[in-house]
Amino acid sequence: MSPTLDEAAVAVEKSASGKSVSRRSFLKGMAATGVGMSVLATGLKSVAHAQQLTPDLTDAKLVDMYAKMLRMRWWDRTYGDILLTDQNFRSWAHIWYPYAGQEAVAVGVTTALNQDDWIATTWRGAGHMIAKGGDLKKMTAGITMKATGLNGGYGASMHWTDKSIGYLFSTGIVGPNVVLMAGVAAGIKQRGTKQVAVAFASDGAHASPYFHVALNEAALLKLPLLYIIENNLYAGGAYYKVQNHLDDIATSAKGYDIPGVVVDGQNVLAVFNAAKTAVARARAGDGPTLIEAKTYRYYGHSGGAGVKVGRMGSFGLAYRPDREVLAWMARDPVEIQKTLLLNLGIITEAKAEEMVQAAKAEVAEAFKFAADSPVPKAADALRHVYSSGGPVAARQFANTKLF
Amino acid sequence: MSPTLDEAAVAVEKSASGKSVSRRSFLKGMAATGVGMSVLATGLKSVAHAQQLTPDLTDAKLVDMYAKMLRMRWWDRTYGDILLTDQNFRSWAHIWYPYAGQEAVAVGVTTALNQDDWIATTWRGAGHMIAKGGDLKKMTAGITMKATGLNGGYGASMHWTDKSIGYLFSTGIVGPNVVLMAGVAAGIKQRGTKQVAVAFASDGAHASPYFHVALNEAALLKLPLLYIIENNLYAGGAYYKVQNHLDDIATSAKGYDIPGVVVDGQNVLAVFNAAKTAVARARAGDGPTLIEAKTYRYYGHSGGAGVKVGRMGSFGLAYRPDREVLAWMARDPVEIQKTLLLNLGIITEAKAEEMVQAAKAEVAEAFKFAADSPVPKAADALRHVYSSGGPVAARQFANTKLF
Amino acid sequence: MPVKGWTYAKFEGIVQGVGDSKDFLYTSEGGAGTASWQGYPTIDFKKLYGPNSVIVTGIDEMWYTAVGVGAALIGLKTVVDHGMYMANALTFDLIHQQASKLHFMHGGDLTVPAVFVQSIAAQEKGLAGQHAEYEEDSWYMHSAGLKTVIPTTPYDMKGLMIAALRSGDPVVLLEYAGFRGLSGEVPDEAYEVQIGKAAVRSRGNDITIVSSGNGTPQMLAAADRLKKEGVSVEAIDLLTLHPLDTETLVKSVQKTKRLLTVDQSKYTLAPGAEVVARVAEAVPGAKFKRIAFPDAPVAAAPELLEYNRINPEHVYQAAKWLLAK
Amino acid sequence: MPVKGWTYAKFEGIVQGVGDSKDFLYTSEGGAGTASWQGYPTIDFKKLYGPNSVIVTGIDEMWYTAVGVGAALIGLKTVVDHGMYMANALTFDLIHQQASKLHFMHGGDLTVPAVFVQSIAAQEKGLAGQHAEYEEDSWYMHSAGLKTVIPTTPYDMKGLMIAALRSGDPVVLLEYAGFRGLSGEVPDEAYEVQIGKAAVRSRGNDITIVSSGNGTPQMLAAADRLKKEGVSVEAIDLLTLHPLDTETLVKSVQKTKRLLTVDQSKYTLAPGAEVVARVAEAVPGAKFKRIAFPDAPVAAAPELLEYNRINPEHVYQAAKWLLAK
Ligand SMILES: Cc1ncc(C[n+]2csc(CCOP(=O)(O)OP(=O)(O)O)c2C)c(N)n1
Ligand SMILES: Cc1ncc(C[n+]2csc(CCOP(=O)(O)OP(=O)(O)O)c2C)c(N)n1
Ligand SMILES: [Mg+2]
Ligand SMILES: [Mg+2]
Repeated sequence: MSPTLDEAAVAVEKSASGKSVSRRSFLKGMAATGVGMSVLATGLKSVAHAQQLTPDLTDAKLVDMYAKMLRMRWWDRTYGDILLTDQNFRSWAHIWYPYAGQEAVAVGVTTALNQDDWIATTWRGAGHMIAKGGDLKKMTAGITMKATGLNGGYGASMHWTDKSIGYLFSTGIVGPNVVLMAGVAAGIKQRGTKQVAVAFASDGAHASPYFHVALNEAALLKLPLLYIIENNLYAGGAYYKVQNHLDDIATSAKGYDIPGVVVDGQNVLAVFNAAKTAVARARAGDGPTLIEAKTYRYYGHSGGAGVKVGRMGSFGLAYRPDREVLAWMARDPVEIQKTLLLNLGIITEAKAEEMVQAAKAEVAEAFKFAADSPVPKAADALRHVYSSGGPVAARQFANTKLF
Repeated sequence: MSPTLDEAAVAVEKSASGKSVSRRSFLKGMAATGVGMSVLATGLKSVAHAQQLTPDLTDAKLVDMYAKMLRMRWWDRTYGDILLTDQNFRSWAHIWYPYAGQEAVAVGVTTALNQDDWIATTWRGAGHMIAKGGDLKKMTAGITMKATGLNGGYGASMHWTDKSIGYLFSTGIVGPNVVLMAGVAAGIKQRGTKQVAVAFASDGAHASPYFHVALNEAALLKLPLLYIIENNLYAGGAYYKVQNHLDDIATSAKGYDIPGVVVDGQNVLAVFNAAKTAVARARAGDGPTLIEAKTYRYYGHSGGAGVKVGRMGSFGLAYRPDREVLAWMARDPVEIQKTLLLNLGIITEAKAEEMVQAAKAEVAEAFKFAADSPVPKAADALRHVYSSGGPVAARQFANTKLF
Repeated sequence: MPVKGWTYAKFEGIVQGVGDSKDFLYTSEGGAGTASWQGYPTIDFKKLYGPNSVIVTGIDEMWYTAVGVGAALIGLKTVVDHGMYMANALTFDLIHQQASKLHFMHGGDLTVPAVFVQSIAAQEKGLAGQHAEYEEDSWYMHSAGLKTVIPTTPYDMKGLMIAALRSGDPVVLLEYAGFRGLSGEVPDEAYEVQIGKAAVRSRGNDITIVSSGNGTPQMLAAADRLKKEGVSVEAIDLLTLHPLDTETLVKSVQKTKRLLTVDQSKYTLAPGAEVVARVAEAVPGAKFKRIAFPDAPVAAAPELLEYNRINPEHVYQAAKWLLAK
Repeated sequence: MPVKGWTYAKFEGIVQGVGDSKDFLYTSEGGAGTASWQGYPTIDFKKLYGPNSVIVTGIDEMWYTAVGVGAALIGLKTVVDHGMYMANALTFDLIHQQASKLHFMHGGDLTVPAVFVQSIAAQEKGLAGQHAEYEEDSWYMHSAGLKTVIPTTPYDMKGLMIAALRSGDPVVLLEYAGFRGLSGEVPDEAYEVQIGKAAVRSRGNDITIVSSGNGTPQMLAAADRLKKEGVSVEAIDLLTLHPLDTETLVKSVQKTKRLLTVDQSKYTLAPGAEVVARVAEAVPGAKFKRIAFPDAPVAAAPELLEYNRINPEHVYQAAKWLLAK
């Protein structure tokens, strides 16, 4: 039996004769041994880990990635608990698209990006907002349709923009975000900045006509585009194979002669490395990459059914077995990252627990901010039709002027 | 130097000791020798021919294929001559989309079909009409917008239907015919007939969103669909690589995990064989095939510019060199088929000439029929909006009743 | 008369409209081709028409629509029931640029016996613009070659579906998603609700109010209130948007001399514009008022949404205003 | 004033509307981003804005439109000039369901400074329905969040283009393909033709005639004939379909008491319906007449095509008819 990551770490530290080693030299040592180490409880092989950890991920960065994953996780769990317990909660299950279970994808990809790289996502876009550094308060006020929130009540949970962090938009429509981001990539190319454009979507988007248009043209024009398919196995209640002739959606990249990469979506470092390669390719002007991250959503499509206060995930859904949910939870992306940090000695259990509490507190504060915020003014429904901001004419009343 | 097809034929006939051999035994003998025979003037290898000629192509069939190609060829040439010479000709260059140069594709594919298999094509659909056995008179009256013609003047040259021969429709829009034919294939599947649905298009259709929708869904549902891309190198005045990242459009089939076949579009037998395989696959319920036939159109996109009376093809077009046209004409599909028939001893030069004259005469008669036919009645512009046929209300006149 | 739910009525209409043939294809993004109603047998298209009669393959509205058109071209009756209003615009090219024009352009040699059930969003809170917009009525009202109908009761849903399937023409059947929970009286036997005929929901002499789709319940609620106040209201539910029933509209306003149109659709070129324009030409001296959703997208927050959306109070006030003129 | 061609006026409008910035992207299916006119320098976007400012990649209207929307989202001014009217419906989803709603749904955090030059077919003989239809005016007139303009002279083309590019909003500029050969007076300097303002092409007191796009030349020819006969005609060219200039229309009919609308678009819900409806509400007792292309697709044969298409004779006869009422 090959040594576990823990044992290997001890061995390397020992070989450094009592002197405290940095993570880097530890890893080099570990990689040098070339041992096929045993699978961690998390399902990761430590050799793979060692190869995946790259010099540009500092300890602080690895901790930050974990902190973001915790924020995502607890934002979802808190929303669920409030939804079930607070009669006056100004939001609904039908506009809550939980991301729990997929955190490694958003964090892995965005870690490979600069702040000014543009991303776009879908209804399931809260995770990406946090990953890109978004404001929990504005998000929460957004999903509760408060005047202080993202979009000020006009668009609730599916239409978020924070340009200051490169979160260009989320959308509620399956398909078009990738072609709009290919358009963004064309704009980037025209400007000559070395930004990249990243579209996040899921397995349901493959059948969309925009899938073809975006990848075909991005390949032809060598646009700086990443298309991240978070294959969470379901589109609504439909298993992905109902709409996919392909086992791996990434195979479709062959039809465009571009790289199509399948990656473990529970492992944030695997995702990061795939994204890093794709980003480098994009910045070099070599064109788009399709990345399919195999992952899972713990909750339902939107979060209502099968949720219990204090318990993560949705159970008892007709279209998927509970044991499937549990199997994926056994490879939980947040736990995997935590274990890594512990095993590498970057944080302690106590610190980890402290981070969980901090995330919870931050989330709680955001929900409080949202609850305390004012609702929009009714008559503002006539505003923001045009960029001048002024209202258009009312037409619902008898006594309004015709011009 | 290996023997020519002629020499081989003589050799085989001799070995049959003076007894007149059928073409079939001749071919078997030739195949048995396994000689890599010399390239014919036409560019065909005779061994390849021998393999391609299958038992279901009788001599009569091979002659019939040639006859169809002649009809297509002379229909185009005649239209061009009349267009340039007859001031009163009731048609225009902008609705004439010549097929000359591509004849082998339509004939090769349709020869692999039954009469009740459905085809659909594009603006360049006169060739397919003849290949499927359409009526030259109705076609010609159609393109001249006569009441006796296909669509009776309502749709001129781009909207033909003859259900009796399985020509379901031609269209003027780039892209959608394949997805409609995938829908036809779904209808066939529901009916349980063993028909196939065939869409003809060209290189310009690859970028269409419908390309993806059709192939993705047809692959998933294993629909009896053939998509024939007649890659004639140009979409309008744009070389196909302007819009295609791929050298071979057939490569895109890989993205759907279906067969993508590149075939010599000047060789009717090569096309036939590719289609035959695809048809067998479709009828067996194994799904769609994408066939890319490399071919060329001798005329311009629509036939006006660069045409001279009595001369085939358009020359002096800005976007393509004349020598390219001539190079393709040196591998003319009609000539290739004629040479085959001569070399196989199926017809003589005299018979070939007789067939040319017959085709010309038939075409001339069709143009005469069209010229002699009446134009549609103006007020019928209000009819055929609905299948009941009756007129909708006039709205262009002041004094019509409101109801 | 037996009471049935909206969707069961739709399915009954499909089965009776298709008739004895198995030449039928149903595509849907939402369902599985089945509908149930208490006391009635479950309608299961796969059982009735075979396993290949139902296509439900994923999120691909173009595809469902293409099947509806393509299979209809070879003579199958088809129903496209994708239900995904947020993708209606994506299907517009196939319905409008293909289905509506083929019969004419081919001089009658092609027919498209397809029914496109195009959902209109229920204008639900929390969703906003792309998921909550009420607007498709105008798109399809302007298309020639299509017939466009918009039922407001299970009875009309079934009767219009049967008429649509028997017509042999491409029909857009606009289904306001908010009606899916309705139930109402629906005869068991086959019947047609005539395409091209508006329904006079209440007869009266003082004012004509015209609406359609989800404007209709607002109109009817306001009409009840007005009637209680002694106003004699003629309330007309268009039911067919194209071809429009000019005769019923004109005859009504010839009598009442006052026309109020009510649209949930956005004001500019909402169906009410056509109604007023036709009547104005035919009935000199009549008085007109239109109310509609303003020319703005639909917002998510309840306050914003409800401010713009037409409700019975809006209709009532507009009627009073017009009656006072 | 200098005379210039339609397309050169369009290109001048683009250059002056974009201003000094290189934050510009032009997509086109037809051209190469260049325009020439005698006595003027060739306008070549690639030279002005760099090699990546022009995207012309093939037959992919969705793509051109997507670039126009996407690049605008990060602040580039974009012009989508695909020119392929037969594919307008294919771009409807991106223009209508995305571009028109994003600013609102995102509470103002996104803007879409994009101009979509949507061609309207020239109703040419030999082509029929899919290639010859005149209908897009109504689609975009019903969209909120868009501004929809329809120039009829090179002067208006340039001035509306500049106004559109400066507005910061998504603008659909409907370009009747039959106008591409026009030339006319076009100042060299930058100027705006105000969006939301109709042009009164001739002032008069007896009758108001309103048209737009390729209805306008038919209207103007008939107006000339009527004027020669002593009729005092007020002829209004809408120029902007959304937001519609109600004031100009109403004030005119308050004066003339007679309104004739002229549409090349198909009758039901053609722009004239909205014009009549707004005026009917505001001007009691006025008389109305609408003529339009009937509710039928466009046919290929000249006899059929010309029977239905609005020409000056139709307008003249309808005006006489209305004047006699
Ligand atoms: C074009 C379109 N069709 C249908 C819908 C309705 N819809 C919203 S989300 C969804 C499922 C999407 O599944 P997937 O793409 O796998 O994303 P996931 O929810 O798994 O993140 C559907 C069908 C839509 N929003 N847009
Ligand atoms: C959707 C659409 N866009 C543009 C056009 C205009 N158009 C007609 S034919 C053509 C070129 C088509 O080239 P290709 O597909 O290669 O066919 P070919 O003419 O070579 O047979 C174009 C651009 C159209 N008819 N439909
Ligand atoms: Mg999914
Ligand atoms: Mg081509």
